[in-house]
Amino acid sequence: MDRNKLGKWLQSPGKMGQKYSLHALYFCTGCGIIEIPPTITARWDAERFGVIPVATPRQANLFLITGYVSVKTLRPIIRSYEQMPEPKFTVGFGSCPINGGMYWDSYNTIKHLDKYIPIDGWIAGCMPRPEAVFVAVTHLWTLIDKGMADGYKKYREDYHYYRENQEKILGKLEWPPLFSSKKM
Amino acid sequence: MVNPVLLIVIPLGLAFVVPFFGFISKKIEKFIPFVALFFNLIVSLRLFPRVLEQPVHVSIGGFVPPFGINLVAGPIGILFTVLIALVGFLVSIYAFDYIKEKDQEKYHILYLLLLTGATGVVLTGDIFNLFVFFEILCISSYSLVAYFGDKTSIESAVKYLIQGALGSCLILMGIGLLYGQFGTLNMADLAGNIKSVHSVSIFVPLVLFITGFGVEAAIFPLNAWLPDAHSSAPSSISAVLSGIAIEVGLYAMIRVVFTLFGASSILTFLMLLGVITLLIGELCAFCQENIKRMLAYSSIGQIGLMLFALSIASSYGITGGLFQLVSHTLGKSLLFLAAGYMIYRSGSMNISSFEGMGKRMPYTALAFTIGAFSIVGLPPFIGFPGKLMIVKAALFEQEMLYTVLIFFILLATVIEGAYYFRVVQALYFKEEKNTQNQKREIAPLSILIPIFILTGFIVVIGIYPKLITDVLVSSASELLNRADYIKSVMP
Amino acid sequence: MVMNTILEIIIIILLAAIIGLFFLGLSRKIMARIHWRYGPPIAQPVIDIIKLFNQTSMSHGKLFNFGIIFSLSGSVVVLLFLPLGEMCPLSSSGGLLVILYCMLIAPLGLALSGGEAANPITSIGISRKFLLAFGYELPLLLILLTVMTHFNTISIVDIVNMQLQTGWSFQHLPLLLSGIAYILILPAILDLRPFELIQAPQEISSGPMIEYGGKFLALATIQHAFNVFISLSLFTNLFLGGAENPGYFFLKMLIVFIILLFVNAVTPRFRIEQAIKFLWRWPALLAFAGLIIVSVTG
Amino acid sequence: MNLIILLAIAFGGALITYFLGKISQKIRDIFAVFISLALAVIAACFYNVSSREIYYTGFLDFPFVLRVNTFSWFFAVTIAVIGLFSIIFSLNYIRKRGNTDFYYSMMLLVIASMIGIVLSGDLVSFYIFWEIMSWSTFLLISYNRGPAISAGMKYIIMSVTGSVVMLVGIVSLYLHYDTLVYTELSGLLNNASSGYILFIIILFFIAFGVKNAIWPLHVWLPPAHSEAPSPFSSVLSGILIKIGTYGIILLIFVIIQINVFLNLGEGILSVRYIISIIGVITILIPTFIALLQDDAKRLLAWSTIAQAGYIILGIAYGTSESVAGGMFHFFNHAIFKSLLFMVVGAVEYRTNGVRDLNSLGGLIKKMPVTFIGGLIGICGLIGVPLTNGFVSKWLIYKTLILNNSPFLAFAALLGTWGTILYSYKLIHNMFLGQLPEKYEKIKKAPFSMQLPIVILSLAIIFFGIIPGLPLHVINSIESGFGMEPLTINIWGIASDTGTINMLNIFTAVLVIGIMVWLIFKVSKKSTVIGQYDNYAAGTTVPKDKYNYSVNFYDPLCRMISPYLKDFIDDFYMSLARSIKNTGNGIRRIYTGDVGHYVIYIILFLALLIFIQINWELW
Amino acid sequence: MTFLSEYIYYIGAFGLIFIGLYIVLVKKNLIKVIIGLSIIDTGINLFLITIGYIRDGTAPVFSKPGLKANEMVDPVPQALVLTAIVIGVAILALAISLAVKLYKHHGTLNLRKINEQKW
Repeated sequence: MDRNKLGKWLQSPGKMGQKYSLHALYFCTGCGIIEIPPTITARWDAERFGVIPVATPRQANLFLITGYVSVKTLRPIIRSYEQMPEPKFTVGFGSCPINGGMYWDSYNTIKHLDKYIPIDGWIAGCMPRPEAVFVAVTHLWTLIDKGMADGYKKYREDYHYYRENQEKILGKLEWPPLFSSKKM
Repeated sequence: MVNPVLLIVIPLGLAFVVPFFGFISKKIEKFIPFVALFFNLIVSLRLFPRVLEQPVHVSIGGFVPPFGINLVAGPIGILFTVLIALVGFLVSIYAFDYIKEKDQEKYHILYLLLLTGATGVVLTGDIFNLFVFFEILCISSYSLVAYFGDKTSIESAVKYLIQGALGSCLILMGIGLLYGQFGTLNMADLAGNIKSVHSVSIFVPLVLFITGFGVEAAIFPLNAWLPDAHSSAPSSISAVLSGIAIEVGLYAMIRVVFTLFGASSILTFLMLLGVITLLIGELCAFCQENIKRMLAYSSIGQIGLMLFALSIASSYGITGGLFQLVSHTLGKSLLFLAAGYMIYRSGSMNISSFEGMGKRMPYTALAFTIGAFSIVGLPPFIGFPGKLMIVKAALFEQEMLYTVLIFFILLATVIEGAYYFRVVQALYFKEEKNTQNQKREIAPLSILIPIFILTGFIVVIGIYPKLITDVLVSSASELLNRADYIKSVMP
Repeated sequence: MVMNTILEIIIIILLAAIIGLFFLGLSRKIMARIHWRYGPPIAQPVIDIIKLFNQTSMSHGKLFNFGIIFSLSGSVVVLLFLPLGEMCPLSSSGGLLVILYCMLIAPLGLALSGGEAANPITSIGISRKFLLAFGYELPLLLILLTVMTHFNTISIVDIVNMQLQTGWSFQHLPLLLSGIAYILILPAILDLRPFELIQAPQEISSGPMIEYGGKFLALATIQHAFNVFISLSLFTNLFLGGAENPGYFFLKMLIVFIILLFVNAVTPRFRIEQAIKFLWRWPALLAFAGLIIVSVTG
Repeated sequence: MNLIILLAIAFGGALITYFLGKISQKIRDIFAVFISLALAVIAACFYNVSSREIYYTGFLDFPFVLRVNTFSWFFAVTIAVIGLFSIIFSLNYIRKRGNTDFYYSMMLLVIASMIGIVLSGDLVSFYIFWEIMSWSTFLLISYNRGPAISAGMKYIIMSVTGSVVMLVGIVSLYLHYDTLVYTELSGLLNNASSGYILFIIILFFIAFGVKNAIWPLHVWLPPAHSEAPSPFSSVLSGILIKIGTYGIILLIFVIIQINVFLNLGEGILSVRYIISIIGVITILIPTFIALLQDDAKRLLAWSTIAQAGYIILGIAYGTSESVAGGMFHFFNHAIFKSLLFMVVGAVEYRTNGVRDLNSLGGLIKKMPVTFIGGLIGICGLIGVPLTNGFVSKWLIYKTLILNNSPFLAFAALLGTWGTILYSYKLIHNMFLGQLPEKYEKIKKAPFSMQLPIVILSLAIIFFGIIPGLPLHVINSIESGFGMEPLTINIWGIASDTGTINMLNIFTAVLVIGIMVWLIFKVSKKSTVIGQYDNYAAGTTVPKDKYNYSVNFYDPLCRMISPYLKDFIDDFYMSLARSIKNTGNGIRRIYTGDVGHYVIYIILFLALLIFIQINWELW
Repeated sequence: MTFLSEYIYYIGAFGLIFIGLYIVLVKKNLIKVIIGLSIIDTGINLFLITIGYIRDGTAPVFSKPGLKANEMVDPVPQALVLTAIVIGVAILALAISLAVKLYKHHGTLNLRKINEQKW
C-alpha cells in the first residue's frame, strides 16, 4: 500500500486517487449482497482502504455485481454502468456472473456477464468471503497501477459489440447509444 | 315677457289637444309632448336669471294673495321646472321609438298631464292647488303604470292607486284641518300664522302631510308601491316616475315641513327616517334579480339619502340634498332609459339576460355604466359632488349622531355599489349564453340622443359642478328663510 | 493595503479549506473509532477530491454548472465576512445580516443545480433542504437577534471585540440560552444526524447531489467543508469569544465539532416533520427566552 | 414642461387609444407604447423640479392643485416606467383576445390616474384620481371573465368601502382646517388633539390599507392579482398597490408631520408600533399562505401582500433609515414583482394559460431568457445580496435591531425565509424538473415579452450593486419631510452604526466566482446529457410521471395549513352573506298584499301622533 | 245635547273616514276597498264642508243689504269640495276600470291572492 507516499501522489495524482478512493456501487442482484454489510461495517471495515458505498452511480467508480444476473436485472446493470463517470471499474462477485454457476442451465440467467459489460476483475467463490473482496481490491489496485483496469476503455471501443449483445437478449433498449459508434 | 303660468298652461292645453292632432295624422301625436316640453324648457331657462334675482309671483285672476291662487316661481321651483322639462323633453324623444302600442295618444296625453302636474306642484303657492296638481300627477301616473295593460302592470297600478288614494285623502284632511283653523289656503299666509307645531291641532296636519306626501315620495314604510309600479311601467315612464315623480313628492314634503310649518324639531326624526329608508332600499335592491326592481329599490335608497341631507337643514345640507336630487334625476333617468332599451332588446328584465350586452349594444351599455357609476358616487361623474356635499354637511354639524349616520350612509353606498357593479360586470364580462344573436344592434337615434345628452350632463356637471351649485345655494336659502318667503309673497 | 487585503483573503480561504476538509476527515475517523473501526485516513476527503477531479462527469445543462459554481462562491464569500482573529476583509459591508443572507446563496445554488438535473429525488432533497433550513432558521434568527440586541450592533467584528472586553458571551444568561440553542441546531446546519435528512443516502440516494459526479461532486464536497467551517466559526465568534489566536480558535471549533460528532454517531434520523417540530420547540423556546430577557433588560 | 400637459397627455392618450383601435390595431399599439413612453420621458424630466400650480377651481370651491417635488417625482417615474413595460409586454400577450381597444385604453387610464394621484397637490383631486383609478382597475381586473368576475367584485367593494371612509376623513380635515392643499395643511395638525389625529389616521388607513393590502384588508388582492391579465397583474402588484403606500407616506409625513406621528401614544401602544405590528402580521401570515398556493399568480399575489408588509413596517417604524428602507423596498418591489408577473405571464402565454404549478416543469430548456428573468426576480424578492431587494431589507432590519425592536425584526426576517421557500417553489415548479412531453414544442417568449423581462432583470442587478442612485433620491425626499438624512454614497450606506458597501461584496463575489469558474473550467470537461438520462435506480426515467412538484413542501404544509385558513376572507364573505340575508329578510315586509301596505301607512301615521302625544318631542 | 248638535257633522265626517279606513284595512275584495276609499273621500268632503258651515248662515252672496260677512257660510270649502269630488270621481273611475282589467287577468278580485308583485 503506497497511500502515504507523497512522491507518488505528486507523480500521478489521478491514478492514486482512483486507487484509494474507490466509491462502490453494489448491485444487489443476488445472494452475494449478504457479504457486503460485514465488508463495509465494523467487522472488516472497508473504509480504511477508502472503499465506501455510495448511493448513486454518478458518484461511484467501482461497480460490484454481487451474485447471479437475471435477464431482468441486466437492464439496470447496464444502465447503471453507463451512468457511472469514467474511469470506472467493475468487479463480478461469485461464480454466477462468471459462467452462470449453479444456474448454468437456467433459461433466465446471464451466463457471461462480460458479454454485456466489461468486467475488470472476478472474485470466484460461492459466495466469496469479505477477505476475498479485499483481495480483489488489492488486485484492482495493481491493475490500476499498471493501467490494466481499462474495462471502460474497452466499452468505449467495442461499444458496438456490447450493444449488439445487449439488444440480442433484451430486445430494443429504451435509451439511445452511449457512444456514437461509426459502425452503428 | 315670459310668465310662469305658461309653464303650466301650455302643456295642459296641448295635452288635451293631442287627440285632435290625432285626427290629422297619427304620426304628429308623438311630437306634441316634444314641442310642449321644449317650450317649457325654453321658458324656464329664460325665467332663470330673473328668478335668481327675485322670485316671480303670479296671481291668477288678479286676486292678491292670500285670496287668490298664486304661483311662486322661486329658485327651487324653477330648478325643478327645468329638471322636469329637461327630463320630460328627453324622455319624449325616447318615446318616439319606444312607445309603439296602438294607444299612443293616451300615452302622450297622460304623459303631458303627469309633467304638468309635477310642474304645477313645484310652482304653486297655494296648498290646495298643490293638492290638485298633485292629484293630476298621481292619477296620470296610476294610469301610465297600467299602460301596458298586462297582468303585472295592472296589479301594480291597482296597488299604487289604493295607497296613493289613501295618501291623497290624508293630505286633503290635513288641508281641511289647516283651513279650519286659519281660514286660508295660501302657503305664505298659513306659514305666517303658524308659529310652532307643538300643539296637536297644528301637529296633526303636519303629520298628515308628511304621511300623505311620504307615500308619493316613497319614504319608508310608505313606499311599498314603488318597486311594483316602477318595474312594471314602461321604461320611459319609470324614468319619469323615478326621476321626477318621487322627487316632486319629496319637494312637497320638504316645502310643507320647511316653509309651511317651519317644523325644525321633527327634522331629526325625518333624518333617521331617511337613513332607514336608504338602508332598507339598498338592502332590498341588493337582493334583486329583476333589473327594474333593482333600480326602483335604488330609487328608494336615493330618496332616503336626499331626505337625510335635506333634513340636516343647514345651507350645506340642503344644497347637498338638492344636488343629490339633481344627480339622481339625471342618473336614474339615464339608467331607466338605457336599461329599458336593453330590456326591449333582450326581452327579459332579469339581470342575467343582460350578459354580453356590452358587445351587442355598446353605447347603451356604456351609458348604463356611466349612470351606475354616477349613482354610486364615483368621480368624475355627477354623483360624486353630491356625496361629497352630503358628507360635508353632515360632518359640519360636529355631532356624534351625524358622524354615526354618515357611516351608515356610506355603508349603504357600498351596498349600492355592490349591486350596480354586478350589473356592469354582467354587461361586459359575462359571455352571452345565447350565442346566436351576437351581432351588434346599435339602438336607433331617438333612443341614443336622450341617453347621450343625459350622459353628457352627468359628466359635465360631475366635472364642473359650479354649473348648478349657485342655483342650489339660492334654492337652499329660499327653503331655509321662511320669513323671507312669507315677506316676498305677502309684502 | 490592497495587497494586504488580498493576502488576507487567500489566507482565510486556504485556512478554511484546510480546516474544513480536516474536519470532514476527522469526522469520518472519529465516527469509525466510535464504531470500533479503524477508519479511513484523515486525508480521505482530499483523496476523494483528487479522484473526483480526475474523473469525467455528466452535466445536465448550463444551470447545472452555474448552480454549483454559485454555491461554492457563495460559501467562499461568507468566509470573507467572518473575522478570523484580526482578519476580516469585508468587515465594513453589512455585518451579521449580510452573513445571514450570504449563507443563503450556497443552498440556493445547489438547489438550482439540482433542479435542472430534472431528477425527482433531487427535488425531494431540495424540498427537505429548504424545509430544514426553515426549521433551523427560526431559532437561528432568534439567536442572532439576541446577540445583536445584546451587543447593540450588527457588526460581527464589534461583537468579537466586545467579547474581548466583557468575556465570552456564554457568561451572560440570555446568551447562554441562545448558545445552547445554537448547539442544538448546529447538527441541522451541518447536515449531521439526527438531522441528516437532505443527503440521506439510504433513503433518497444523497438527495440534491444525486446527479453529481466527478468535479461537481468535488466542488460540492469543498463547499460542504466550507460550510462546516463557517457554521463552527460563526458559533465560535458569537459565543466563544472568537479568535484570540488561530490555534485557540481552532481548538474551540474542534471541541464543539467533536461533541456534535458524538451525537451524530449515536442517534438515528428524524423524519422531516419531526425535525421541524423539534427545532421549533426546544431550540426556539430557549432562544426566545433569551431574546425576551435581552429585550426586557435592554 | 407643464404638469397639466403631462396629465392631458395621459388622459387624452387613454381616450384616443380607444378610438384609434377602431381604425387600426397596429397604429393603436404603436400609439399606446408611444404614449406610455412619452409619459415616462416627460415624468423623468421633472427631476429636481419643484413646482406647484392651481389648475382648476370649478369644483365646489376646492382649488385643484398639481405639484411636483422629489417625492411625487419618484413615484411618478416608477409608475410611468413600469406602465411602459407592461404595455410593451401586453403587445403580444393581449393580441389574440377580444376587446383589445378597451384593454389598452383602460390600462392607460389606470396609469394616467395613478400619475394624477401622485402629482395632485390637494386631497380632493387626489380623491378624484383615486376613484378613477379604482373603477378603471375594476374594469380591467374583470377583463379575463370567469373567476375574474368575483375577483373584480371583491376588489371594487373593498375599494369603495375604503374610499368612502377616506372621504369622511378628507371632509373632516376640510371642515377643521378649511383647506385641503397639502402645503397649507401640513403642520396644521400639530396642535390638534391626539384623538382627532388618531381618528384621521384610522379613516385614511382603511382606505390606503385596502389598496396596499394591509393584513385584515387584503382579501381582494389574491383573486384580483391572479385573475387579472398578467401584464396588468404586474401593474397591479408593482405600482397600483403602492399608491396605497404613497397615501400612507403622504398621510404620515406630509399631512401629519413625522414628529407628531412618532409621539402618538406611548411605548408598545403607540400608533407607530401598532402599525408596525400590523405590518409584521402582513408579512408573516401571507408568506405562509403563499407557501400553500399551487397557482403561480396566486402565489405571487400573496407574496405581494407580504412584501407590502415590509413597506408598511419600514414606513411606519418612522426612523430615517427604516423609512428609507420602506421607500426603497417600494421601488424594488415594483421592479421585481412586475418582472415576476411578466415571467409567469410569458409562461402562461406560451402554454396557453397554464399557471398551475403542479402541471408545469422543465421550461428552462425552452424559455431560457424568461427563466433568467424569473431567477433574478426571485433573488430580488428574497433579497439575495447584489440584488436590489437586499439593501432595502437590510436597512429595515438594521434599524429595527438597533432600535431595540428585535421581535419586529425577527418576524420580518422569518418572512424572508418563508419567501425563499415559496419563491423557490415558484421557479422550480415552472422551470426546473422534468419537461412534460406536451411542452416539447414550446417556443421561447416573443421579443416584446423578453424585452421588458431583460430590462427589469438588469435593473434589479443594477440597483442592487448601485443602491446609491435611488437612495440619493429617497434621501432628498426624506430631507424634504424634515427627517435627518442618511449618509449614503453611490455604493451603499456609511453610518456609525453599520455600513454596507455593495461594491466590496460585488467585487468579492465577482472575483471569487471567476476563480471558482476557472477551477471548474480547467478541470475535465463534462458531457452534456438529456433529462431522461437520469438516475432512477437503473431503470429508465418514465416520461411525464417522474416529476416531483406536486405538494412541494408537503410536510410543512401539512403542519401549518390547519392554522392558515384565510379566516379574514371567510369573515368578509360571511359578512356579505349576512348582508344579503338581511336584505332578503327585510324585503319580506313588501308582502305583495296591499292590505298590509295600507296598514303600514296607518301605523306610520299613528306612530307619529302617538309619539307626539306621549312624549311631545316636537 | 248641545255638544252633539254642535259637532254632529264632525262626528259624521270622522265616522265616515274611520268606516272607510276600516273597510280599506280589513276587506279583501277590491271593489269593497274602492268603496271604502270612496267613503273616506266622502267623509273628508263632509268634513271640509263642515269647516266652513255656520249654523243658520246664509249663502255667501250679498244678495240683500244687511247681510254680515261673519254670518255667511264660507264659500271656499265648497269650492274645495267640488274639486275634491271631481278628483275623487276620477280616482274612482280609474280604480273601477283597473278593477275590471284586474279581474280579466287574475280571475279574482281578492287582494290577498293578488300578490305576484312582491319583495
